Amino acid sequence: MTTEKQQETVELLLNMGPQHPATHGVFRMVLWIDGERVVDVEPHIGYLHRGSEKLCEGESYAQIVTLFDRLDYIANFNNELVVCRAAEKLMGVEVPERAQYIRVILCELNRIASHLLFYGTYGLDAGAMTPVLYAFRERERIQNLFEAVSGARMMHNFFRIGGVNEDVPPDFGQRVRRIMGELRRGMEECDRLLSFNEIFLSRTRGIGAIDAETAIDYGLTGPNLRACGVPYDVRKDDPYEVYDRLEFDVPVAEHGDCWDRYWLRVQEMYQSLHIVEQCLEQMPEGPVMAQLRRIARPPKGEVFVHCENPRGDLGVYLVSDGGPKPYRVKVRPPSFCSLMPLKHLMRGCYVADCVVILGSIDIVLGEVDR
Amino acid sequence: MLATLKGLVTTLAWAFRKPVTAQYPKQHLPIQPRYMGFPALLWDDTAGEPFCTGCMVCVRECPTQCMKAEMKDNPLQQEGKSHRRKIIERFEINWNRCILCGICVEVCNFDAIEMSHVHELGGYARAGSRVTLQELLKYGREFQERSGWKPSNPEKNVAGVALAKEKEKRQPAAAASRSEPASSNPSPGKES
Amino acid sequence: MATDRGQGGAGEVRQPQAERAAGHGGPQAPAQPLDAMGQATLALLQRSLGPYVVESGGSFDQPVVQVRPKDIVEVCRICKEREALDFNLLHCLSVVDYEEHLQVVYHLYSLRLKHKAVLKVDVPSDDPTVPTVTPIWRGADWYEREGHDLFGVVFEGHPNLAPLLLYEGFEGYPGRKSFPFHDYQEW
Amino acid sequence: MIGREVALAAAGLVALFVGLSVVVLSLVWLERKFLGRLQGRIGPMRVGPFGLLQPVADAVKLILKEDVVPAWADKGLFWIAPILMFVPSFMVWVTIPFSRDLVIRNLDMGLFYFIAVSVVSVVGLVMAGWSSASKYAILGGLRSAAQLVSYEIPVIMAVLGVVMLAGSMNLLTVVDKQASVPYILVQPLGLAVFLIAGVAEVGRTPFDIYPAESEIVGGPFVEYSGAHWAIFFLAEYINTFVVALLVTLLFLGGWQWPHLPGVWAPVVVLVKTYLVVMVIFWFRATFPRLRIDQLMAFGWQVLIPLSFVNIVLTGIQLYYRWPSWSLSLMSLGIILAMAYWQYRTQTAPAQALARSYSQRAYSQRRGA
Repeated sequence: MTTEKQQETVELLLNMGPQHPATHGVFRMVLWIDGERVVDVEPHIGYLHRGSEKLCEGESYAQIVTLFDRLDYIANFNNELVVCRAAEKLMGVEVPERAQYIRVILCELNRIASHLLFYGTYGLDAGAMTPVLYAFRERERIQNLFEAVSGARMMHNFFRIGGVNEDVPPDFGQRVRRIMGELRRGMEECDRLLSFNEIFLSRTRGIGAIDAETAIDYGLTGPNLRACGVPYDVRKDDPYEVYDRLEFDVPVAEHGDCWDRYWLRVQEMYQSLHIVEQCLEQMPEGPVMAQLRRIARPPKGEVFVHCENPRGDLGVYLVSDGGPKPYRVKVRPPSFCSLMPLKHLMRGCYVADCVVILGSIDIVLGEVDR
Repeated sequence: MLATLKGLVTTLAWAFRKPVTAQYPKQHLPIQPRYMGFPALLWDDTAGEPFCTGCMVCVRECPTQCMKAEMKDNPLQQEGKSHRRKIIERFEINWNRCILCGICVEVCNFDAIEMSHVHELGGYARAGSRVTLQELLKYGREFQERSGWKPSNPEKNVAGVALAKEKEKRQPAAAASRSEPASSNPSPGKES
Repeated sequence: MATDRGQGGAGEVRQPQAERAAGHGGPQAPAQPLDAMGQATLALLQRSLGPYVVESGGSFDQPVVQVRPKDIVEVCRICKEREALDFNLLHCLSVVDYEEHLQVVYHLYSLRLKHKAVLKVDVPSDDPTVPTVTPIWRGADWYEREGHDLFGVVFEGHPNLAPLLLYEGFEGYPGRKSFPFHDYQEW
Repeated sequence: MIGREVALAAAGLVALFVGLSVVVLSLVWLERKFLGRLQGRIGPMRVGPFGLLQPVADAVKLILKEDVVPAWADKGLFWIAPILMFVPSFMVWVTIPFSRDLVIRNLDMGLFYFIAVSVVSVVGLVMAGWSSASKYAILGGLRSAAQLVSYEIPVIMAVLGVVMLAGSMNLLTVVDKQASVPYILVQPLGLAVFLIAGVAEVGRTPFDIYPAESEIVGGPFVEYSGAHWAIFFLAEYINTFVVALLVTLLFLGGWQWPHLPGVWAPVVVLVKTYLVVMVIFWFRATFPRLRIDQLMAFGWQVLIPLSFVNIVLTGIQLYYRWPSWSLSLMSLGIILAMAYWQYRTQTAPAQALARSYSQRAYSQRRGA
């Protein structure tokens, strides 16, 4: 009876990445789409795999810090901190208090820089082109400060096992206070431009929602988990450095959608400013480096240390055999975990939402692929 | 609607403010004093030779293996103008591989290497970034002149001071009477 | 220069590693004893896991429990579901190559009770097979794929053990100590 | 007689082409410069004084660039598509006046002609998307078809409101009727609908759904390069300019400016038009992009009903011969009501949510 050609609709296979302006690096996802709807998605990573973990096995403890700089290349100080803390814990080193305060200040400033970058790129993902320029303008102030402190704008290699490389410049406090005022103004401007913009709200509210249980199941941490209503923050729950002496809020949202994740990060920036303020007040004088042998040789043993990165809970599993080089280093990258529920987040959304969702979980491919 | 208007005002306000852009090749933003550019070798004026003795510690500690060094016996030391027994003969840094971590500076015992402020490497040849001893010393000199660099351990590393001290140890009276330490005086050195 | 490094540097290091590794195996002598919370958790773990525990110990804040590969799924299920343990976050899943055997290490964390635990499983290097824990924590998915990719550990029952970080058809397991790195040269 | 007319028309066309090229170059420069300033940058600076020659340099570069055709492309359609997009945007100009005398051909059905011709460009976009043999391009082409067709309706309806007021489809008459009061004061709702729909018609932010760089990387244009891409580019800027020009003519009183001799008419039109263009650029600097379904929903559920309301209100005002300010009041009322409704349904809940989040974090700290 049916003589006419049978017609059928097939899903279109859309290859997004690794060269795509909105995949934040060399991330690739294969989308099966039905019209504009995403039926399924398969993420592919590994395009930036440099074997950092393996490289660590052939490098001395001092050299490893440079490798960790390059994991999450947006939040270098936070990464340096975690590997230094791992070695210090294994060696039982007591870090001088001043060094701890310096570390916290730099890490929190780095968190602001990282979240500003998120803010900018997220605006870009949503199609607004100005936020990224405003955010970079503000970020520039922080980078300049980093340059004055560590000599490098991004790959600092400033933290050492047992402290920091050298004391901050004499005008450090003054400079930080000055840029903090500027940053606050800049952040408020960013807030005004994007946060409650109607189009932005309609693009992000209710999109890519994930509930707390699933999020924990997938191992999400950091702002992505807090957006679901779980107030898990390593700085509070497993305090390190001097965080237990500082007073700050952990912003927690509820719905776990894109806008919540965005909003949390914006709020975290203000909290970080608050932390930096307190640190500047409390910072004592004194040495910035513990008395150590020149070549670090942690005793045999193993340790797992985790810190709150801008992207979540960054952990390092360090196995030492007592030699000058670690036996095994395993990194627990928060972005890696954030990517796992991608299928869950993206199924059934629009193609345009894919970009917004991927932007909202704020991945750094250097850390995902290591 | 309200937020939309706020956003419009925010962007429009910038039309009346001064742009933040710096016109790069015409206008260079100031470099911070601690800025870590590419590593360069420093020059010891008191002896007229580089500080570097070619001890290879930087070569070994470099995370990216971007350096190569060879040492030789120091002729100036035999002449008594320097306290360095060995001196660098060939040194090469591949700046393309350098990651500007500063570990070489940290491990150097002779104040011989320093992160200079050189950072603009544009060129047409890939091998152009393989920098030889002569160039490294040139960049180092520029850095020394511009930044007023001071050696961290002059007694040990600056030839003039070290020789004077050596002499002081050997013949305290003579050293005290002579004001000019190193260059004018052919010291007996190590031959005794 | 790359060649220099490959033959000199890495070669030098590789020799002593075999001896160095010999000291490893199972939970090691702790560098520092367990802290109070860790001891409490360890006691809890020993009580709950009872028959499954092969060896236990720990250092710093990490109580370590060694179990047999075939028991790991059951142990993980208990860890997650028992109210007193409630390890709802799989913090990290790593594979460590101790040359004579591979070790799969599970770092667990409880968001509610804020305690940690480490589970360890030893598998032979020539036939590394561990049951998957993806049904318990979906977050184990990519960790296990990575472990398979870099170390060749087969996680039985894993829905998709396709290469994650390496490309399709990559030969060998680059995470292992025996992988010949000095054969590779960059430019 | 006929010969003279043809010659005149031909001269007009040549002048128009040259003029349009200048306009496009100026628009490119203006956009980059103005966007730069809004974003705290300085925009092009290097080529010529204030970077004035930058668009020229760009144009030269584009023309000299290799024109790549994808191997799988449908070559015929691939070449025709840019032309199909360019020609209508060029044809529109036949009836657009810069002053009472400066017009190629003053048609009585000018507005009708404009609407009829401008719809054609969607064919070019769909063709470009289809023939590129790229999935991104196809998505872009389909998006553009949906978007342009649905936003055509509010444009027509908003224009109809003006036509009712003026009682003519002749653009000259429409402008003449605004001698005392420009229609922006009479029909703010009509202007809002026309501007929004017009921006959507030309695919500019926040309605740049079909080029959407961060999603489908340029949509229908993704496979084009060199001169053919330049033609798309040209057409797009001309379309933007046309929309701004129509806003000027229909709502801002065209060349009408109190106490200014008629010689200044083209200047007045151009100044007004460039101001409108800058507003469009300003939107681009501020807004994120809508999603395709939101775009369609906004078009069909908000803009089209609003444009009908506009027509009905105009009709009532005309029928009962109420004073024209009554129409302005009604229009403004509708706009304010829409804004309030939007605030209540979207902004207020989000703000409340944000407040509750902050409070929760704060109380958590207190509690702990």
